Amino acid sequence: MNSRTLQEQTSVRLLDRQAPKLSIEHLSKSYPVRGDRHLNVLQDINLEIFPREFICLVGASGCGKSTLLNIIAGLTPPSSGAVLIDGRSVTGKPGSDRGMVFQGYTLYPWLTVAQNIAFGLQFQQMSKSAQREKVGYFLNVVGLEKFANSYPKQLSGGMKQRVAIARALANEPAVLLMDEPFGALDAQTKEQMQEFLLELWSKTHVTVLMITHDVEEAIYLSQRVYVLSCRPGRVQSEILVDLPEHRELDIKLAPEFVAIKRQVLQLMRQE
Amino acid sequence: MNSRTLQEQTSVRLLDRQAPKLSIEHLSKSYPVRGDRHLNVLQDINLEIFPREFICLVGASGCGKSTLLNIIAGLTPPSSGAVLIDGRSVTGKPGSDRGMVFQGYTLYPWLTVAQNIAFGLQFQQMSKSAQREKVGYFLNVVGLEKFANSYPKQLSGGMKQRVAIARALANEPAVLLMDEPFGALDAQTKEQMQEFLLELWSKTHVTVLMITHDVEEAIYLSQRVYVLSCRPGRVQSEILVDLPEHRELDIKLAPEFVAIKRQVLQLMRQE
Amino acid sequence: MLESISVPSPKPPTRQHRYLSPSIFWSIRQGFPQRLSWLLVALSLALPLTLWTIVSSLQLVPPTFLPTPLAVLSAGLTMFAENSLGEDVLASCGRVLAGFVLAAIIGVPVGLAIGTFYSMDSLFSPIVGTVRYMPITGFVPLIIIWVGLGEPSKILIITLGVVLYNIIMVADAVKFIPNEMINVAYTMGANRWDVLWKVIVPATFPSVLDTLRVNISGAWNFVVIAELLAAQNGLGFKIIQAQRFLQTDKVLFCIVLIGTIGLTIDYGLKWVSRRLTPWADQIRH
Amino acid sequence: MLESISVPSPKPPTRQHRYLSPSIFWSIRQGFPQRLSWLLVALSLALPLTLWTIVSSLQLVPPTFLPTPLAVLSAGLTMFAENSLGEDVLASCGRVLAGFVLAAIIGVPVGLAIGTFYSMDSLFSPIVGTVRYMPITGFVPLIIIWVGLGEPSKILIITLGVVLYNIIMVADAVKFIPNEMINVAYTMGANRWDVLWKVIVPATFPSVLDTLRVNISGAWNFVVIAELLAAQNGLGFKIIQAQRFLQTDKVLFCIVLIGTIGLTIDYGLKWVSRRLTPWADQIRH
Amino acid sequence: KTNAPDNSSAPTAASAPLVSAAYNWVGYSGHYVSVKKGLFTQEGLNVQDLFFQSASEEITAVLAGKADIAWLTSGDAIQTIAKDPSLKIAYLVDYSNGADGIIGRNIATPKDAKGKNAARENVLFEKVLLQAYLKQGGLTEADLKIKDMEAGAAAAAFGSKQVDLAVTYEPYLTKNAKLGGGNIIFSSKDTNLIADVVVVRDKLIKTRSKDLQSYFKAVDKAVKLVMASDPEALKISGDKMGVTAAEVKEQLAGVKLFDVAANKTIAFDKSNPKSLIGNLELTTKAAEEFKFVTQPLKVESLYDDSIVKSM
Ligand SMILES: Nc1ncnc2c1ncn2[C@@H]1O[C@H](COP(=O)(O)OP(=O)(O)OP(=O)(O)O)[C@@H](O)[C@H]1O
Ligand SMILES: Nc1ncnc2c1ncn2[C@@H]1O[C@H](COP(=O)(O)OP(=O)(O)OP(=O)(O)O)[C@@H](O)[C@H]1O
Ligand SMILES: O=C([O-])O
Ligand SMILES: [Mg+2]
Ligand SMILES: [Mg+2]
Repeated sequence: MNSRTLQEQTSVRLLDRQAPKLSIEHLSKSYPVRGDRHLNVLQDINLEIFPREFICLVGASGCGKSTLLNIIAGLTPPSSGAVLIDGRSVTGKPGSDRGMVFQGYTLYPWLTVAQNIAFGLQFQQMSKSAQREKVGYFLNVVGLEKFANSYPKQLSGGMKQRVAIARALANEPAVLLMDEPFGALDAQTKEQMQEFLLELWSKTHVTVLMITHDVEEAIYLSQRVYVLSCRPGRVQSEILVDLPEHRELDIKLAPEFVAIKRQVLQLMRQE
Repeated sequence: MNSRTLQEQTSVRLLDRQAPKLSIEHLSKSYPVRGDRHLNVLQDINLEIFPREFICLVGASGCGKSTLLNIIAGLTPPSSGAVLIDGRSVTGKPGSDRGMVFQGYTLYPWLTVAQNIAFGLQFQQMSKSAQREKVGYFLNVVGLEKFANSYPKQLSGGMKQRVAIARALANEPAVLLMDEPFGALDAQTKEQMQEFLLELWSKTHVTVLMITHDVEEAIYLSQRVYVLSCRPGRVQSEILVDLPEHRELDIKLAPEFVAIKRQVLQLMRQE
Repeated sequence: MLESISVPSPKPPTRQHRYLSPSIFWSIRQGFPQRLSWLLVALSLALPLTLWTIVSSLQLVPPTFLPTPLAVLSAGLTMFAENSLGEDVLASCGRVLAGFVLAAIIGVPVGLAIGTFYSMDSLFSPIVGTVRYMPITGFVPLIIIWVGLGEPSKILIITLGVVLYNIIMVADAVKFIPNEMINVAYTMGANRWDVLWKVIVPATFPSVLDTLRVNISGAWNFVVIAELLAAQNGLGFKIIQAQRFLQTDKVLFCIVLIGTIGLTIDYGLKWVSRRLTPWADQIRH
Repeated sequence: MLESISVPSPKPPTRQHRYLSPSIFWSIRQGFPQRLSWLLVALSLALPLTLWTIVSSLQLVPPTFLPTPLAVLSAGLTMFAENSLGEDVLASCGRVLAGFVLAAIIGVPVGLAIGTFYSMDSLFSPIVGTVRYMPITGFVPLIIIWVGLGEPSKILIITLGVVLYNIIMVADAVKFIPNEMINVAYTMGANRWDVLWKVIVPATFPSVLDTLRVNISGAWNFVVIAELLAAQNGLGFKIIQAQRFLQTDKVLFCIVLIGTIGLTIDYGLKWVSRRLTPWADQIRH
Repeated sequence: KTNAPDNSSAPTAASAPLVSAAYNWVGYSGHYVSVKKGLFTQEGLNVQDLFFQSASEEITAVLAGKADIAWLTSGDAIQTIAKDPSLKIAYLVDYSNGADGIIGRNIATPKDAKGKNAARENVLFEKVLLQAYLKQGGLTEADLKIKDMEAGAAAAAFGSKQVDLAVTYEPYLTKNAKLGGGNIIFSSKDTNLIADVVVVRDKLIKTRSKDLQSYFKAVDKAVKLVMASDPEALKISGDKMGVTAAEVKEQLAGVKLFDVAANKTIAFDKSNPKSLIGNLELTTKAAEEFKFVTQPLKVESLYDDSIVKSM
């Protein structure tokens, strides 16, 4: 069985003797609603992500996934609990260590595609030519060389999201947080981006936490999948993806893969 | 072989002796770009959709799918060509016969969820109580009864898109145009929405043209899939989905289904 | 479609990360302690008052030109007690209200029309753009001839002074409505009239409230010009009158009184705006 | 999670559909023929001129108050030829420019600070909100004492008259920046200073240009008050002078001249704004 | 109604009110008191009071036909009549008697003014005053560096030592002379350089002479009360101008008021060196000289003394 309780999981990891890259401790979030009532969006979330792990988070719409990612990024203050990077609390403190790709389009309309991708680079001491090179590389990665000098308003929805992904990647965060980054992509681009992301991840030190509603994508990309339950959002279960680290696209047809997929879908339907 | 040229397809349809609900004739669209050059986004698009058909349109990101849908809806004027509904030209003339669900979120922030869903109803001579009933029904359909009186800013991304879908459906268009409507939904809600859409479609007279990047979704839902090629956007091929009209979710695992899927993916990779 | 992808060699793990250091005072759109806010508000009002007290007490400026706050206050109390300043306040408030309401009733619809329809833009913009620059004082003789010397002429001056700003600012606000919001309405059978009423009007509503808040101070500026016209009372009247006899204390009291009324209106309108648009992003607190 | 779904019985196929009837004149954000636009612009300027000609020619109003356009024009030509009106135009333009540039240099940064930081809002808003309502004429004696009678005092009056509007309108514009734009910057290592310069400044740039366009007309309104102060030339000076001599033709010529200058500024700034923000949604044409 | 019926004053008082305009100047106390004490009503007149803050709005109102009777300086009156010759000066209200003047710093004789910075408003009565002063030293305005500004601003400019000479009036005169470290170097005391008058429509003089007689009868009563420092009259005047009764009394020291009798004996008596005619001749000449009027004016066409003479 691949599904375990958090208790078990933690003990397994302790044996690994590795310190988590990102850990979330007793995190809760509630929003005030009309009257004096509160909407509990997240309740006592605990999770740990280890260096170089690729983790996916799945859960029904509106169960608090984006809220959780925003809190991890330090953009939304939690009602209680803490977010730690390398053991250091970064609760409510955003930084370049946690890069983020947002659910909506968040390109700067006054910058061209190339300038958008270079946005984060200006905060590092990086020469103009190094910036240009990096931007060129990532333009190539997302297949938008021809649109380097276009403004966002001239792009399609999917193209915008590709630029947003390139922008986050170019900034080399320690943890990459992604909120349904491929939601707006066509099947083909999506698969290419998935492959690219896997390749990038396997060659670099980046740790990834990604929200997706595509279970297949979650399994294909990650080592572990967290399933969030709804109202209030809690970590319902955790699935270990026991697949070889190096994966090809056709692994999606493998029986192990399908078995894990069935299991995740079952868990999601349980509640 | 399910793939045919447009020529063949037309002749088959002519045998059906049925007039198309929606037809697009020699449609082209180009945008002016810097200098005197033009970006040809769509070139000589011809397609016909027959009453009660469910058609999906797939294609790479940025190949002009949204542009095509906007032209069909009458919102963007084509550079040349015509859009006909029941043989009548509606080029550049939007109307309630072609309902549309946009790619981005387009809820009215000043209206509650219930009021957003009721938006189109006020333009029909419909009593308040009939409106309330209809809104209640569609709130139920998209699972947002509890949020009837919430404002859009209080909803998650997926929830917003569900409201947008409910709003378009409640308005009972003759042709429903959808631009990646389930792109932001979680797997489970997405499947439920797919099932619901199929059920709704089979029981009503609505004709559907839907853009999706999920090939599985396209096949599951539609009778025909159009594949758009890129730069400029043309109808590259058309795939007839030879599956029973009444479909269950598990059809996605059937060998016929997988065969069609493989075929579509192949066609998309061809270019 | 995508180019073949090759991944760069692993980056050196030396990448220096930058964090946003928490700050209460310099926070942007994050919570701000209500107490600190009140403190700063108090400071902001106390500082100029203190400065005034010092400059006037040390007589760095002759008292004829800058009396002490105390002198101003006592002059004000005398005016209330003996010169029925209350009536002046009411009279000016009435004129400002009437002139401003008229400027809103005319300015908001015309502004919406200009912002919405290109034809109305072509038709009205040149004249609005031209007249806006013309000093109102130049029209006073024509106003006297056509409207006379009663209340209507005073109200008209205030209206004329404000209405063009209302128009141009409301028209600008319409530009910020995303096209999709309008398009959605068309696909649900709305005609242009519906779009105007059901989309453009509610979408610009917060901006219109903002515009009115900005421009009501203009109405108060024009009340002084308006009350040059055969007025028997009003705060502007009192200011000009006191200026004539070098009663700087009275002038300053009336000015401070207008400022106080303004501050009340400002905070009142901000509150009303928050109340009327619960759906808008509440950026603060 | 979703409720069990039951589909309603098929609707009667009688659903009446509504279409958007095409319209050129009433089009919203669709193309508008350039020719029709010029026609409407011409109409908009010709209509008031015709009305003026009729009313003045028929002497419905005594010529002392409303001379004919021809009389005004000839008075204007005389002023140019004999009273060196050209110098007045230059003098006033210089004052307006100086005063307005100063008001922009102060107003835009302060407005951005107020819109961005809640602390600055608490600190500045009360005083800006109060002073904005105060009639500038009340401060004239203090300005004479402190700044004197030269050009600086005139420029100061113009600046004071406009700067508070700049501040409040720029501060309002900052509110419209979506939170996500700011948040993205944080996650890429930007600090608040970076956010201010790399996000808030460029994001508000079009609104700032709009604000300056709206408020430059205010600067022209205040030039009349400014030139009450020991001016020897200027269009405002000429207006006041002509008013004292009851030379309505000269007054009207100066006013129309200011309006024309204004119209030029307006269209010029719109053009500049389109040029400087190619990335913004071009809503028309 | 006390008057006998007269052909020339056909309209009854009740049917056609007289619209009478004034602004805030202590010399016009007679107007304020007549209105407030109901003296006009006692004379059977229906007088509608228009109160302005400055002469320019009042002049506009008169020219626009919104006022029948207007209290103005003689300079303003001349300019107004030049625009509308159907207006006539019918009554002398006051001479400035020290209330207007020139303050100067380090200026002992008029000759010392040469080349100095001077502030004055570009209105006739101030120019006449300055002209009279400079003439003593053989100078004209052209010998000074003139800054054109309103009287209050001119005083402030002198008070803050930005000009060496300023033409202004009370209370600015005394206060700013001290502030600016100078003194009053010239004043209207014992001159007829600055006069205030009542302007009436010609048609009114012809058709409603009886009403006008009643009007000036009321004014006469009020002026006498003011001259006698009647506390109630001083209070009324103070309320109108926003000052105390005591301040009114102080200001009155700077003007010489005229009742009907003085109008008969001094104002319209050409032979009197202090007559209004003398003032009008001086002012008219200045108006032409300074191009305040475009066409030459005949002094005789400016006034109509028939009403006061008939009383
Ligand atoms: N206003 C515009 N000016 C110039 N080019 C434009 C404009 N709008 C769209 N385009 C171009 O048209 C092409 C098609 O855009 P469209 O939005 O239709 O793509 P799409 O197929 O819907 O893509 P996606 O799946 O990513 O949403 C893109 O290449 C885009 O760059
Ligand atoms: N500002 C707010 N005020 C009140 N409730 C809010 C607010 N923002 C979010 N919520 C609520 O929090 C819940 C979680 O929202 P969130 O955006 O995190 O969901 P999600 O899991 O990302 O959904 P999706 O998959 O649809 O994007 C939703 O029920 C939403 O209604
Ligand atoms: O009004 C006068 O100053 O005389
Ligand atoms: Mg989300
Ligand atoms: Mg699209």
